[in-house]
Amino acid sequence: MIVTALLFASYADALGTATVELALNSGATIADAIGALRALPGGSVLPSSPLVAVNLAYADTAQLLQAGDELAVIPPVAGG
Amino acid sequence: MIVTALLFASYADALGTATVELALNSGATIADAIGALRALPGGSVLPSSPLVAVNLAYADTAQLLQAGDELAVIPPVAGG
Amino acid sequence: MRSGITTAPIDSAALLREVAAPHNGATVLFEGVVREQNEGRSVNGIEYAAYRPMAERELTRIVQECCAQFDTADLIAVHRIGRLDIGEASVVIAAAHPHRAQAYEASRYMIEQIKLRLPIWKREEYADGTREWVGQGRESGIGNRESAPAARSAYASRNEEYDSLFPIPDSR
Amino acid sequence: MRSGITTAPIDSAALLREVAAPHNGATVLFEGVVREQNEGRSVNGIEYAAYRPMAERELTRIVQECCAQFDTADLIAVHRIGRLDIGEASVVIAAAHPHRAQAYEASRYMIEQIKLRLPIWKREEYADGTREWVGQGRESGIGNRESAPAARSAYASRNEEYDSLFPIPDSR
Repeated sequence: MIVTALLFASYADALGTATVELALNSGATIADAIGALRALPGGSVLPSSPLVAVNLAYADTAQLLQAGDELAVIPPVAGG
Repeated sequence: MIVTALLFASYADALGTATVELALNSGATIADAIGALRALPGGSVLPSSPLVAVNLAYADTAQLLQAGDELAVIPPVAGG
Repeated sequence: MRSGITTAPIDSAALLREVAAPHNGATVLFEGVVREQNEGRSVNGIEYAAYRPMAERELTRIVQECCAQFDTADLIAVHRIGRLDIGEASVVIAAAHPHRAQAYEASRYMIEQIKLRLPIWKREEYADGTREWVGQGRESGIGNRESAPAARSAYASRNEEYDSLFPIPDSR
Repeated sequence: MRSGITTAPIDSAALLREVAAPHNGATVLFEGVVREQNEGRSVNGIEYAAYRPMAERELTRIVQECCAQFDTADLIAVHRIGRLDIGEASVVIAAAHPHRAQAYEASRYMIEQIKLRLPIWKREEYADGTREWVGQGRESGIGNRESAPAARSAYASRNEEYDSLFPIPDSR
């Protein structure tokens, strides 16, 4: 299945892109997707258990992903 | 000696004036001045120990008055 | 750092601009506004009266204390007096600081001290045409007899302490 | 009740007018402003970036929570993104309430939740020409590895609770 991963701020800078289309096995979790992202060039800056959101809501890395999900990997926020 | 007493809000309404020139004996305290004000027509609305200021600063009723002092009798404040 | 008692409407946006400075990261503006009811009674407007020279002196003192306590001089407090309609601001306070916690605390300090210490009174005008001084029994002085001495002691000791910190020229 | 993410300058005076209502006795306005230095370094400006659809959703949620918690609908929170100069407001929050304590608390609630939850990042531009994402190690992820799981758990449990209170249509 295909899941779209979004990267922001220093994470996007490190991987050189803000969007990655990940091809994952059915039954993959968020943690599996993070593992795939960390294996990419520059991906080692990602924490092994980063703050993540799926389809605009904060989520736990144990959560199962569905085809078409939008997975956001969220650096420490600094709004305000 | 002459002391000028200032009245405000409900106190001024009750005594029908905002200013009273009080003739007091030398050595009179604020409490003596309050007693004189309470003896005036309408003066019974004044508490026996009201909040007072002398020459723009809050004061204790035991304080001695000087000729020319400005004594303000201050109803419960309601600013803001 | 500025304070004042005024009869004119207060321009909140101008106060915001006035406390702005490149070293500040947070501004908190407070507006106290005349509202349409108080303690269940429908209000048409409020008349604010002041012992003006003392109110000016106390308000100056409050802003000076706030400056010393929260380490910022970017503070303004203005209290309006006279007849105000519903929706008009009776008091506007602006506080700016490098950090937000102190901006909020400075703002709150000033309004609480204003409510406690400023010799200002308000007469509410009700929908039925009557008017009444707020917080003052019209005929007896019973409420005052009990609360004034305690308030007076608090004021007196506060004055002593603050007079030494912020001497203000005596009016005599 | 309104919230938004915008690239345009925020008009604080307009927000003050927008939350005004005859039942309100107090308005608190908060402005977060870009300041000239941070942690001892001289700053020329800040670029704010957002995961915009999620930031909009979270900000809507924050204002809804605030409405329920402090019993007022007269609330606005606007966060600006893009490149901001020193002195420009990145976030402006207006909260009005019949009483001042709740107006202050509602204002404070919104800014603290914004700082904690909004997926927004800032890149400071320094006087020496360098730029850096704030709060994010440039090369390692060490700080994140430790703090993110705890933050994530907090967010996850908060989401569950709030989703039941304030259901937001799913984007799927």
